[in-house]
Amino acid sequence: MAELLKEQEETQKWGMVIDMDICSGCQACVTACSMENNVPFVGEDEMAYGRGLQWMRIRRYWEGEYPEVTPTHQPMLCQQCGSAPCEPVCPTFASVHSQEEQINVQVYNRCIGTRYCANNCPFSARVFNWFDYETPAPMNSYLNPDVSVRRRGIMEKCTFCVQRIVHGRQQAAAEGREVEDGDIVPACAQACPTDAIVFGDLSDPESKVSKMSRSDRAFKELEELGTQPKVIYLKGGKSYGG
Amino acid sequence: MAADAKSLLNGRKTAHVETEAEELRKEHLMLDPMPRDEMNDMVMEAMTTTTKTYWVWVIGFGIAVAVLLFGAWGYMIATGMGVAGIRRPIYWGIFIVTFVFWIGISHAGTFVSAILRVFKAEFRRPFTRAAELMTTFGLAAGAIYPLVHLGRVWVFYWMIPYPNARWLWPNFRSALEWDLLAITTYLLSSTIYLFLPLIPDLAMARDRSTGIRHFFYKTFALGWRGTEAEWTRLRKAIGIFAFAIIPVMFSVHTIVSWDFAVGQVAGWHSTIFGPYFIIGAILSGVSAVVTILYVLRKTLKNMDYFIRLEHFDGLGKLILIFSMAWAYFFFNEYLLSWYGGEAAVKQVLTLHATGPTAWVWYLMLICNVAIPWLFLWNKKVRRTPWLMFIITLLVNVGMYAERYTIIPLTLGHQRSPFDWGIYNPTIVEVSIALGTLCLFIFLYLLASRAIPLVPVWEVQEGQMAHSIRKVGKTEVPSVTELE
Amino acid sequence: MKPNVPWWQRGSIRISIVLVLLILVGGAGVGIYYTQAPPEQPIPFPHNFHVGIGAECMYCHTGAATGPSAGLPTTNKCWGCHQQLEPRNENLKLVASFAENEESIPWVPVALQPDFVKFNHQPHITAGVSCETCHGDVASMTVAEPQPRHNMGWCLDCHQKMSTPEDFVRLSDCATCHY
Amino acid sequence: MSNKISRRDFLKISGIGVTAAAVLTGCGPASRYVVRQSYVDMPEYNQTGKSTYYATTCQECPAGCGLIVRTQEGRAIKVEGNPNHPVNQGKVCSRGLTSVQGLYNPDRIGGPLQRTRGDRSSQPLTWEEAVSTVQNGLSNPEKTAFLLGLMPDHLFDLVTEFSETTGAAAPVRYSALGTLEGRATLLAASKKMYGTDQFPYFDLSAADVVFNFGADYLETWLSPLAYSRGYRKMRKQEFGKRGYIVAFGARQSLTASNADEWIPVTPGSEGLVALAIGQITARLKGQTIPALFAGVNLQAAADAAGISLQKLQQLGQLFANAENSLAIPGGAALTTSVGYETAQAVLGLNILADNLGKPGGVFLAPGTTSTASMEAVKTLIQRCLDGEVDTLFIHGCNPIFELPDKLGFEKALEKVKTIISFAPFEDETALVSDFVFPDHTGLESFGYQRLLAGTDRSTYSSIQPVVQPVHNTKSTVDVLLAAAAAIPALSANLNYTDEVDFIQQKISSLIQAGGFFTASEMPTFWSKWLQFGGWWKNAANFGTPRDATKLDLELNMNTPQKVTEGEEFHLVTFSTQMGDGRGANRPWLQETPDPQTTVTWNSWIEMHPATAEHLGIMDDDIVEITPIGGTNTIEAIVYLYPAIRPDTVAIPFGQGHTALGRWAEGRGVNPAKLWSETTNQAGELTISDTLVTITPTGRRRPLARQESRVGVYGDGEH
Repeated sequence: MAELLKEQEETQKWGMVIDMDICSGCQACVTACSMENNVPFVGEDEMAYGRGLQWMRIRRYWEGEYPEVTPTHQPMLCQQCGSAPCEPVCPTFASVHSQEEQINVQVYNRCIGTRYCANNCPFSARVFNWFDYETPAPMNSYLNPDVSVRRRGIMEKCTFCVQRIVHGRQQAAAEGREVEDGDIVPACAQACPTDAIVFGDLSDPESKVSKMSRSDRAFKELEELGTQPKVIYLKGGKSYGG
Repeated sequence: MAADAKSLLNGRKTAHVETEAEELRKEHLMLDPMPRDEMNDMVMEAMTTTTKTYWVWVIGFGIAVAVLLFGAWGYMIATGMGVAGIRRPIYWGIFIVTFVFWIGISHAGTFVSAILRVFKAEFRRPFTRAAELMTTFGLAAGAIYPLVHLGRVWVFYWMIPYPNARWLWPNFRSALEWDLLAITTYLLSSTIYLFLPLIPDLAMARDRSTGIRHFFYKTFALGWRGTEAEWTRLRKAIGIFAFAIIPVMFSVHTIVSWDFAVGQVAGWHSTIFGPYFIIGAILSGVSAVVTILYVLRKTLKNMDYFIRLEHFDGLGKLILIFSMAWAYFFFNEYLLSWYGGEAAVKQVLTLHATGPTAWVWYLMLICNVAIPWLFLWNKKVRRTPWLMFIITLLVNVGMYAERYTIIPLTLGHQRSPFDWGIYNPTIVEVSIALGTLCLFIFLYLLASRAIPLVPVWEVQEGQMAHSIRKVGKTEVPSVTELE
Repeated sequence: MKPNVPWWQRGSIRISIVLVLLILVGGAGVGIYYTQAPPEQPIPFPHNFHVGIGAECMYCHTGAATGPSAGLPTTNKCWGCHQQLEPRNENLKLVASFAENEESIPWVPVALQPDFVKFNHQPHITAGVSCETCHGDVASMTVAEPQPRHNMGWCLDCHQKMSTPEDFVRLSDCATCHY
Repeated sequence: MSNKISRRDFLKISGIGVTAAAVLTGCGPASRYVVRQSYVDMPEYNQTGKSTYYATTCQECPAGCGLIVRTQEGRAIKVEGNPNHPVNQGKVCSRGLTSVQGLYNPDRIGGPLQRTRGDRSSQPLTWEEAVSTVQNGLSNPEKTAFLLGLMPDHLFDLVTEFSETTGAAAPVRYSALGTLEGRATLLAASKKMYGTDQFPYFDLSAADVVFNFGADYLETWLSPLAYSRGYRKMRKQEFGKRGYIVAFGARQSLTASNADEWIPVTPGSEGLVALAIGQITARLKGQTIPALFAGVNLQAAADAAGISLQKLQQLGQLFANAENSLAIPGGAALTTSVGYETAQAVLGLNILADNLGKPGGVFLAPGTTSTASMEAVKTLIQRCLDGEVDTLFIHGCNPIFELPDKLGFEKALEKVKTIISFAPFEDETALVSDFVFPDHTGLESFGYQRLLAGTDRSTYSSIQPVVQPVHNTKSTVDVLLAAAAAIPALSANLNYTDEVDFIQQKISSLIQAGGFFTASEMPTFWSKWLQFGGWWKNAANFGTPRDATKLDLELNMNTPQKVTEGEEFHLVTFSTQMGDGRGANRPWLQETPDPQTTVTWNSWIEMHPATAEHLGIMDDDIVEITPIGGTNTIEAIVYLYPAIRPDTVAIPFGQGHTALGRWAEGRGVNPAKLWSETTNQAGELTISDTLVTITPTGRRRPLARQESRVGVYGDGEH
């Protein structure tokens, strides 16, 4: 067991730290993610039926009773689990672990749409293309050419902006250097007005995420399930500090 | 000849029951032998009599299959899965519910036939064929769903392991992959198991038919002549298959349960799911056998000779036993969750009984437990076919509700309450589900006029072995061990 | 009274079946041929001639060494040389007319990957893969011809042969090409 | 200027570039057959398949954040923040991110139109005809009027120059966003208390205790990204110091929910609370109580606010004992009849806390401002009614949507002979105009934004096109200049060849003004100006406010209006990501959930669950809302919101469009229909004084919310 854990320690790579103490819940990350990743909008009726395709959601719960009531905002996205429940259940390896990046990859063109992975995700982080969603011309002009546009019947989810990871690595290789901390920033972290989202290499003990993940406020969502999430939350709210 | 058989039956009905032997004969098919030719003719007559009403039903169900199943499915393929009511977080809806339901139904056919055959339960003889057909057609109806529920059904073949230029294989760790393999195995073996005992009957039909029927029977009878060597081989083959198919059957439904049990979903992730699903499948399957026997008895000619109250009685007892077993497992599910103490599981199970859709849960318990327990103790109920028909239909409604509780209702209340949802099946989904029911009935309708629904040779074999002997002043039934 | 021949033995039926099969097989064959045939270009550009007089690939397809897309030559790139030449034939006159009207030449790209494959020229050129490895012997083509069997197995095959097992982890990673 | 021409040509060429490959194909085999086009002449800074980045300024709200727009093959792909820009430092909000959906919106107007007022028919015009129409209007300057939005500033500068030259009335600037923020009131109060016309900048980053009276600084207020940065710094101060925020307001906004404490006070009582806190603070500090705070009765203030005296004392202690205390006035607290006094009281608290010009205190954002108050709008309406306006030019503002119905703007327009709208979309105002001469959207145009409430240094943020115009639109500045050029009296004074020339002349003084870059001559300066996304000073040059009043003024602070409990309600209108309503046609803004309620694609009315129970209203019921003393009613869907005073209801602003395209129309309600038209002493609409009654209609419509009602609230339904 210890060996197993050690191995997992060694194999982790990309990670994200979300400081819920300074996350204001403003939803800029949600919009940024959607605009970066060609996430289609689905309209009011589909949103009302729980079919929004946001890869990232801010989970908002209320705490306390009036007048001490206050919401908690928790950005929820694919946790890029080290031992992901979505991966073994996919019959075609469309949901598969990237050995290089140590993230969960969704290979759109291999997906046949069993939706098993989505059932099995305890974070409800996966979304399904129920239809072919239209982006009426000329609005399709802004679609990001680095990200595949998904057609109907395909699962999708947060990729940690893998297109930026690949691009960042190729850029570094072309310049003949290693990828440095801060080279690669996913769209959500880039937009976050309070810099609550930090992305980086967990295998590098000196990286910003590694340092932050060692905070005593750090916790992982549903850690008891043993999925080894790569998204680390820093406990926030009024209980902390002061 | 046909007229004779009929008059014979009518005569039996009106005949005054005088002796104990008469009573035994009336009760037990095995003790009520009939000349071979007459019996053959009765079966042939049942098979070849087609009324106008029959054709109306066939055409009606054919159209229903085309529209409800393939029409709706085609519409869904062209538009997208969104026309079904599934949503985040309930990604599996009544497609999978109905899939599990059909696989369950298909279970009992084999169970009734193979287990009873292995244990030499003599009362099985007249209805093994009907049960086996139910297995095959139930599987055919069920096996459509793994395709129907795919988002991109046009690439379903990626699940099949075949060497390709992409260096890609399917994921053998996935329960869905096991499903694919298990179901195809089961479909193949149950079809063979259906076919083997059919051969002598097909040969019988071949000898009594002309035209296209003759060609059809000739082809499928594989040149059966009824020599002793053929009989020996056939008995051996059936014997092997009857034994072999039982583990296949158990494993298939265990594997279907693994679709859920290997998942991380609270309320699914349970070691009890394997046997729980098997018991549930047998309960629903045996009930379905009774339902079908009732319908056959009502609609098919000469069937009240073959299918008697003793069969309803016997199957009724089985249903009662399995209803109790099911209730035990149901209770166990709660016991385990209580023992395991996982909050999420507890929450899901509580919400089943108290949530906005609690009526499904109560429907399940009433149909699966309350009704069989209240009624099936009573011999009179068990021997009243129309009551049995209603009760068994209700049991299957209850079993459908069970699967509905396990799949969409469990998925709707997982670990993230922010995302909880309620699932509303849409007309397209319901249409496809009804479509497979129509397909099942349609196939059965066709089969009822194409193959002998009663394994004539088995009945005759049984009747040869049974006799009524006079011991002192009483008459007792006796069985000679065959072979 | 018709002779009692089963329907499957009738000549007309048999001939129809054969015909249907022929049409299916032939149609498939023609379809495959058309996907592999080079598309019609606005100017039947003679690659063989240009390579023959010593033009480097990257003179016209400038992006290959620095970016994902090699790019197709702009009108002014052609015209840069050709304005010094007499438009001897129809093709050269076409070039001249495009240049005079300041129109882009609607080249039809031939070596295209599907949308879900993110191919990047730059690392391949850096790794020393020659253009011919993938694009065929351009020196013997007039218009560019599509190369057969450019599928995933082909990519992986080459990645495996050209890399160490450690590098192959990255080079066979789904996320390297699909996102 | 040659520079400019080559730049435009480039944009034209690159626009021809590769047609959208990803667009046509989806994740399927079809992409093999996408036809790509090559360039005629590829610019050397461009390459097929590689992105080019342009710096520009966000035109979605007046905050003026710097953007870097990623373009590829002539298409704007993604909006990112400009890391060097002093306002947002690389960050960007939902509204900015969706500006490409405005650029490529299919409902944009394709070219100049002549239209019939009130219906949707229109005839296309040429730009020559359009310019001559504008020229007719400009040739009679006394009879013209300009109604402009809060951005862009260069257009405002040009029109101001025009009015100064000709003696025409000064342009009126209006935006509902300004009203919701309480801009005019804040400015007037700042002038009164700090003696200057500048926006105060509240330095959250080093504050210990912040008392926020209604400012939604994390959502839309003044410069949300700059304040978000301040909020972050405040939470992450040295030695683990985290700061303590107290938010006052009847409704808990996103900003208030990120505070450490939310004090639900009656709308309109914020000023009294501020005065009371001032009095307690002064007393605790052992000072003589200044006249400003002396008059207030603590018990009366607590009663009016609906909080306990004990709580008030606690808050006073908190404010008094902190090292760096800061008080911020804004939003709903200022849009009441006592808003002006409230703002003075809160700004006075800062004087009392002695934080002016100190870290964690109040500074003055560089640059003077030009926000018009509602009084100017009222004057404009009166001019129209008096027949003094022949030609009304409307740009960047949608008054029919943004102004209260009671003001009668629509009626006044009937007296105007020619209404010319420059809206790029067919909005409500364009529908009642005679001409629409569509301007470029923000990502296609040149310009600058000068007034930035969120910077610490003098900044001119440059706007430049990142793609060539998608439609046959024309910059309004160019139209005006072209029209002016044909009028001899004007052309002599407005001697600019075109928009770029105008901008260059305006910014030429910056070349030697100590910015972080300089240049020897304009072309170089211009290229850097475009490259860096503007010009700003090397170092912070905050102004320090001074105590202009010595806190010796006395305020006549009325107590807030009384409502009959359970029958009448205060109506709070709050701003959302829709901003002043122009965001409603961005599908991703519609689909991005509201942070507090997770509702999408609609508007709602927030109501305390206890109130709803009292009225017999369930979640998702449709209710009719009637203003007291008014006849306009609107219908909205109820959201049971636990964080609002039971005597208050709240409606978001921005939805309820009757025009503006397929995603905006017929969606939600516009609370401006209910607003009262009265103004406070600073000339601000007193929208938060609106009182309403609620009547259930018996109908329901589930809101498209992301949350699960069962999961979050334990309701019986989802």
